[in-house]
Amino acid sequence: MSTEVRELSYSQAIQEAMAIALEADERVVLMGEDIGVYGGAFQVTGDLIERFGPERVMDTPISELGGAGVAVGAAVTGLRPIFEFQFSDFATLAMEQIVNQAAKMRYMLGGAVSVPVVMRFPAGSGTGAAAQHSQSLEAWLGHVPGLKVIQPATPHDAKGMLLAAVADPDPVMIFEHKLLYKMKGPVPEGHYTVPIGKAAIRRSGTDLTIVATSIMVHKALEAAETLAAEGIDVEVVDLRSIRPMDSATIIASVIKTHRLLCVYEGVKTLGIGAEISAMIAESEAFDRLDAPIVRLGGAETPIPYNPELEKAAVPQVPGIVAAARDLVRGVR
Amino acid sequence: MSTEVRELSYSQAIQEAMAIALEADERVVLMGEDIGVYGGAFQVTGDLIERFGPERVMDTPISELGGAGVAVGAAVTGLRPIFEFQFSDFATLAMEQIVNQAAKMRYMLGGAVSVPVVMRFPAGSGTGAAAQHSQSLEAWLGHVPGLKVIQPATPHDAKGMLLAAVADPDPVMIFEHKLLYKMKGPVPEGHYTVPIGKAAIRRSGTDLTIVATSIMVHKALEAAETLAAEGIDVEVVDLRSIRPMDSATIIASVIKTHRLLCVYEGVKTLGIGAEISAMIAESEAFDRLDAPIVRLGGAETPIPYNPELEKAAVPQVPGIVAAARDLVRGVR
Amino acid sequence: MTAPATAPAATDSTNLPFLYRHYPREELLGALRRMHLIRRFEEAAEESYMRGLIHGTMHLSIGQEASAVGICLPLTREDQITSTHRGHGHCIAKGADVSRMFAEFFGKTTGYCGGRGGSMHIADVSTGNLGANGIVGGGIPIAVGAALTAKRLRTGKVAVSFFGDGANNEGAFHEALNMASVWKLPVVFVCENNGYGMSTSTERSTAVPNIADRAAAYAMPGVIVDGNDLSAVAQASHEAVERARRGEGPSLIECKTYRHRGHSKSDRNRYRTKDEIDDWMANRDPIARYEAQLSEFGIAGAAEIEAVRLAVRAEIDAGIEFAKASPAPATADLADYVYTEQQ
Amino acid sequence: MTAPATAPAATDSTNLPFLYRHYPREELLGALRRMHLIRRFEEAAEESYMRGLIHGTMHLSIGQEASAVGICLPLTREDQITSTHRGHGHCIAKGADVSRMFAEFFGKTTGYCGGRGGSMHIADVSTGNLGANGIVGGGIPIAVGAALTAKRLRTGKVAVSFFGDGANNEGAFHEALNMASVWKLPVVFVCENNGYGMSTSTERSTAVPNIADRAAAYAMPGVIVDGNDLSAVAQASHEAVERARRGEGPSLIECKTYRHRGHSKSDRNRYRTKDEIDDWMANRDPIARYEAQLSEFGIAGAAEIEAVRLAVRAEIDAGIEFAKASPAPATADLADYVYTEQQ
Ligand SMILES: Cc1ncc(C[n+]2csc(CCOP(=O)(O)OP(=O)(O)O)c2C)c(N)n1
Ligand SMILES: Cc1ncc(C[n+]2csc(CCOP(=O)(O)OP(=O)(O)O)c2C)c(N)n1
Ligand SMILES: [Mg+2]
Ligand SMILES: [Mg+2]
Repeated sequence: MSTEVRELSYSQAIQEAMAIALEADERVVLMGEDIGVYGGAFQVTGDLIERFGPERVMDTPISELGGAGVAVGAAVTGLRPIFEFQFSDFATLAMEQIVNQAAKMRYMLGGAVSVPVVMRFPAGSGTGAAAQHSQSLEAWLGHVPGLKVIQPATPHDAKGMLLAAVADPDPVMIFEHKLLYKMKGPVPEGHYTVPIGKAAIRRSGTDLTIVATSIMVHKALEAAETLAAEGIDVEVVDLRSIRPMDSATIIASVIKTHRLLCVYEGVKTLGIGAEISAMIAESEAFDRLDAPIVRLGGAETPIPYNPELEKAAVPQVPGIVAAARDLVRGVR
Repeated sequence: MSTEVRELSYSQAIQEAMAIALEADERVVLMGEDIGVYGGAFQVTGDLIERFGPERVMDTPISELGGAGVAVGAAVTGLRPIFEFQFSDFATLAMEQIVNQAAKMRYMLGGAVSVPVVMRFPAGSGTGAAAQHSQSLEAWLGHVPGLKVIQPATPHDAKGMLLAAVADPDPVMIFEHKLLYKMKGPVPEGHYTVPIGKAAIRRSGTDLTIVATSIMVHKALEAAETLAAEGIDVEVVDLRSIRPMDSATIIASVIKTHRLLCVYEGVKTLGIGAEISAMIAESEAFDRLDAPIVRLGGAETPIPYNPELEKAAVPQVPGIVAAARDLVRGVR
Repeated sequence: MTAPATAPAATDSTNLPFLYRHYPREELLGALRRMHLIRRFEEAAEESYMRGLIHGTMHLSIGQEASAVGICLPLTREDQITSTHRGHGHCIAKGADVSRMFAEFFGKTTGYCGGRGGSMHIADVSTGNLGANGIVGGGIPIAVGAALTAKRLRTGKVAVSFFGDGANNEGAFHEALNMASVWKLPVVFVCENNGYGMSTSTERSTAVPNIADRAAAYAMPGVIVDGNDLSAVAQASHEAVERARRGEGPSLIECKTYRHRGHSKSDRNRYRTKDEIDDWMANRDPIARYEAQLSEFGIAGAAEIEAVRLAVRAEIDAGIEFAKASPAPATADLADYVYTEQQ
Repeated sequence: MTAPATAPAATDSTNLPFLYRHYPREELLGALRRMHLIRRFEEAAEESYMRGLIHGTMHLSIGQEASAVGICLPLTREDQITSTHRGHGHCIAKGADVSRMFAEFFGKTTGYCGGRGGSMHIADVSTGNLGANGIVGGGIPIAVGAALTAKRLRTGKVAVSFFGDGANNEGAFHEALNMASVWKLPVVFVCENNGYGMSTSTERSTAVPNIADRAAAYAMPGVIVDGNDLSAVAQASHEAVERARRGEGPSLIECKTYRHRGHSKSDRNRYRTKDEIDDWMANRDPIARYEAQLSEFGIAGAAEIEAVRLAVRAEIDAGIEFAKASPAPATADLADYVYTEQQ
C-alpha cells in the first residue's frame, strides 16, 4: 500500500492521532499547559487549536494537580480528555489524582464508573534540562493497578497506541521520550490502533534477548548491528506496554535465546528492568537461562546538566554492546 | 543488661526516639497533621506536645505539598524536621517536594547544601480503610536516588533507625506499617542507632532464603516455624533498608541456601521483590540457584474494603508456607 | 421539642423564610425525612460498628444534616456531586437507598460499591453521587471536571462539590476554584465548616476567619450561611445552582455547622470542650430547629413528625436486614472492577 | 537616553522617591551596576547559547531587572531567597559572581553547581540564594521553610520567595502562603507578573486581575508596584522586609513587569503582539528609566553611567574567559553529590 511508506515524525504521528480522535468524537478534548497557540512545549499539539478551537484544545493554568483532577472528573462524566503534562516530572504534582482517583475509582465504586482518561508524559533525558526536567518515572505508574501504562517507541506505534488509548475505557498513561519526537518513521494514514499490552519483536535473533523500552529500543537495534558484525545474533524486543506487560512474548524469546539483557533509561534500581528480570526468574524460562540476567538502566543519580555527565547517566550504544558481548561470551 | 528486656510497642519506640531527638537538639522539630493535642492519627506523637510545646511539635494545616516543602526548606536552612504524613497515601500530594526538591537539591546545587529531613509514612493495609488509605508505595521512593528509604520491622529498629535518620545529613524516608504500631518488643533505653543500609538475618536456615520487608518479616518468621516442623529450614532476612539495599547480605544468604523467595506487601509488579530478584539474578548468586526466584507481593488490585478481600490482597502466612514448600520441593 | 397542638396557618407566605415559600409541603416533609434518615442511618451505622458488623473507620456527620439536605434540595437527580470522607449525609440527601449503603458498610456484593469501597467511598452514581473520597480535597477538581463535561456537552447539569474547612488549605481547592472561575463552569463549591479539620481548628489552620473570604481570590460569589438552618442553606444553594445553570459560573457557599461526634472512631476529643459540644447539640441541632419551624409555620405537627421518625426507623431496620442477608464477595472475585471489561 | 550636562542638585530630598531618600550614592550606583550586570550577563549567555557554548534551555529575565535588584536591595547577605526558572537576575541581585554563573552554564566544575545544575538550578548559597527551580512554584514552600528556621532559631533572617504570575495558580502557592500567615513567618512573597505564564496570559489563567488581590485570602498585605521602577520595588520590599523582621508576618508584593525575550529558547511568540513587546522595550525599560532618574536627581551623569556599563562589560568578558578555561567534570564523578559524605 502506498500509504504505508509515508513518513511522519513521532510528534506528528501523535498530533495526527489526536486530530483523528477530535474529528471522530466530540467528547474528545485536549487539556494541558500551553497546548493552544503555543502548540505545546514540544510542539506536539501544534496547530490543532486552529482546527478545533480553544474549547477542544484547552490551555490550563499551571495547575497540574487540579488539571489532572478536572480531566479525571470529565472522563468519569462523559468526556474523553487527553491530558498533556508539559514534562513528566510535573506529574509528581498530580500523583494524587492519577493514583488515588483515576486508577482506583472504578474499583472503589465496584464497577459503577469507568475513567477513560488519557495522559501523556514527555519523559527522559538528553535535552540538557537537568534533574527536574529529565526523569523517567514510568516505573511508578507501572506499579499501580487500575492504570494502563505504555511507552511507544516508533511513530507508527505512537499513533496507533494513542488511538487505542482514546478508545480504552480505562486510564491510559503514555510515556513519550522527548528525543523521539523528531524521529521519523512510516505511519499509515487514517484510523488504526496498536493494541495495548503487546510487545513487538523488532529484530529476531538467537543468541541473546534484549528487552528495551522507548528510545532504548533504537539504541538496542543499533547495538545489535554492531554485535551482528561480531557474529552475535541479538533478538530485540520492544516492550511497548508496561502494564499490562506481555510476559508471553518475552518468555518465549528467552526460551529461544537463553540470555536476557534489559535496557531502560529510568533509574536501574526498581526500574522496568527489575520487573522484566524478576518475571523471567520466576517463569518457565528460568531453567533455560545460560547466564545471569543483566540490567542496564539509568545511573543511581539525578540527571546532571553537563552534557557529558548527562550521557553517562543513561545507557548508550557502546555500553549495550559491551554488556551483550559479555553476556554471550560468558564474561562476568 | 536489664534495660535490654524492657518492652515497648513500635509506636512507643518511635515516640521515644523522637523525644530523645527533641531533647538532644533544639533544631529538631516535628511537623504533621494532628500530631499535637490529637497525638497523631496513630498516636505516635502522643503527648509529646505537652513536653515540647507547639513550636517543636507543629500541627500543620491539611497541606501535604506545602508542608513537605516547608520541611525541606527548613532542613536546608538549619532545622532537622521530622515530618509525618498522616497516611503514606497522602504523600502522593507531596511527591514534587520529596522527589524533585529534597532528593535532588544537593545534587543540583553541586553539594552546596544538605537536606537533613526525615519523613515518616504510615503505610499498608489491614485496617479496613480501603484503597486510598492502605497503599504501600515504598517502591516509588526506593526508585529515587538522593533519598534513603527504610522500613523497620521491629520496635528496636524503629527507634534505632529513626535516630540514625535524624543524624543523617540526607533525606530519610521511613515506612511504618500501621499494623506494627501496637506490636511489642525489646527496646533499649537511651540513645542508640541502627545503621541505615543493613539487612538483618532474623532466622538462619539452609534450605531457602526469604527476604521480607516490614510486617512480612513477622509473617515469614511464622511461616518458617510451620516449615521447620516439616523439615524445611528457612533463613529469614529482614531487608530493613530499601535504598541503599544491602545486597551483600542477601547474596550471601542465597549462595548458602540456593533458593530465594521475596515477600512484600506492595503490589507485586515493580515492587520491592522485583528489585531483590533482579539483583540476585545478575549477581554471583545466580549460578547457585536451584530454583526460580519467587515473589509473593500484593495483588494487582487496589486494596478492597471487605475484610476478607483485603486479606486476600496481600501475602498471608499460609501463602508463604505454600510458596516456600513448593520452592524447596521443586513443584512448579 | 413540642409542636403546637394545632399548626397555625401560614397566613402571609411572603414573610416566611425562603424554604417555605419555595417548596410545597410534601417536599418539606421529604427534606425532614432525609434529615432523619441521615441521622438515624449514622446512629445505626455507629451501633453496627460497635457490634463489630462494620470494620475500618467511619466519619459521622451527625449535626450537619441541614447542610447536606439543604444543598441538594435544588438539585435534580441528574446533577452531580462529589463528596467527602464524611459523606453519608450527602449520599442520602442526593437520593441513595440506605439498604445498599448498609450493604456496602457490611462489605456485601449488594452494596453500592460491591463491598470494595466501604464508608469512605460510598457512592450512588445513579442518583448523581460520584462518591465520597478518602483524600481531603480530592473530589474538588473532579467536580470541576463534571462541570466541564456539562458545559461542553451542554447537558444542563450542575456539579456540586462538598468539602470541609480543613480541605480549603489543600492546593487542590485553590487550583480547582481558579479553573472553575476562569472557565465559568456550572459548579457550586460547598464548604461545610464544622470548625475543625480533625483536631485543628480553622483558626489554627486557616489564615482567614471564614472560608468564604477566599471566594474573592477566585472572583466568585462567596456566601456564609448558618449551616444548621435548612432554609438558609437551601436558599444559598438555590441561588448558586441557578447562577450555575444560567451559565454565570461557580459560587462558594460556606455552611457553618458542627459535628456532634468525634472526627472518626479514634478521636479522644482533646481539642474541644464538652461545653462547646453540648451547646451545639442542645441549642443548634439542625433537625430540632427544622422541626420547630415546621410546627411554627403550620406545616407539620408533632404527630406528623413522629410518623416521619417511625417510617425512617423502619426503613433503617429493613436496610440493616437487607445488608445482613446479602452475600459477601468471593475472594476469587478480588480483581473484579480493576479494569473495565473490554469487548 | 541622554543625561543633562550638569546634574541638578537634589535640593529637597523629601520630595525624592524612596530609593533616593533611603540609599547613599554608592548603593544607588551599585544597584545600577547590578541591573546592567544582569542585562549583560543574559545577553552574553544568549550569545554563548547561540554559539553552542551552552546547551539545554534558558529563560531570560531581560526587562525584569528592576524587580530582582529592587527586591534584594533591603536584604542582607544572610537573608535567603528562593528563585525560579527565570532566576539569573535574582542570583546576581543577591550578590553572586558572574564568573561562577557562566562556569555553571558552561557545565564546568567551577560553576556554582559544579556543572550539575545549569541555568535552571543556578544558586549561590553563600550569598543566600537557595536556588533557581525547575518546578514552577517549587521554591515557595521552601522559602517558608527558611523563614520557619529563622523564626525558630531566632536568626533574624528574612526569606524572600520569587515566583511568576503563572506560579500563583499552583497549589504550592496557596498552601505556602496560608502556612506563612498562620505561623506569622518572616517571609516576603514576590510575584513577578510579566503578564504571561509561558504563552498563557494572566487573564486566561487567573480568575482575578491582580495576583496581589489574592493576598487577602491569606490575611496578609498585598501591594502592587510598577516592577520596572526600581524605587517603587525597593520601597515595597523595604516595607515588607521590615515588617517581616519585626515579627509581623508575611507580605505579598506584585511587581508588574515584562520579559523582552520569548519564554525560553523555543518560543515562537505567537501569543503576544510585536507592538506590545516594542512598547515595553521602548517606553518602560527598567534600566533606561533608572538611568534617567539618576540623571534627573543628579546622582550620575552620562559619563558615570557609561563607566558602569564598561566595567560590567569587562566583568562579563572576564567571567566568560574564566568559564571557558575551567575544567569540565569527569564522568567518573557522575555520582558525586547524590549523598552527603558521611564520617
Ligand atoms: C489529603 C489528606 N490529608 C489528610 C487526610 C486525613 N484526614 C481525613 S479527614 C481530615 C480532616 C478533614 O477536615 P475537614 O476538611 O474540615 O472535614 P471534616 O472532617 O471536618 O468533615 C483529615 C486530616 C486525608 N484523608 N487526606
Ligand atoms: C510545575 C511546573 N509546571 C510547568 C512548568 C513548565 N513551565 C516552566 S516556566 C512556565 C511558565 C511560568 O510562568 P510564570 O510563573 O509566570 O513565570 P515566567 O516564566 O513568566 O517568569 C511553565 C509553564 C514547570 N517548569 N513546572
Ligand atoms: Mg471540618
Ligand atoms: Mg509570567
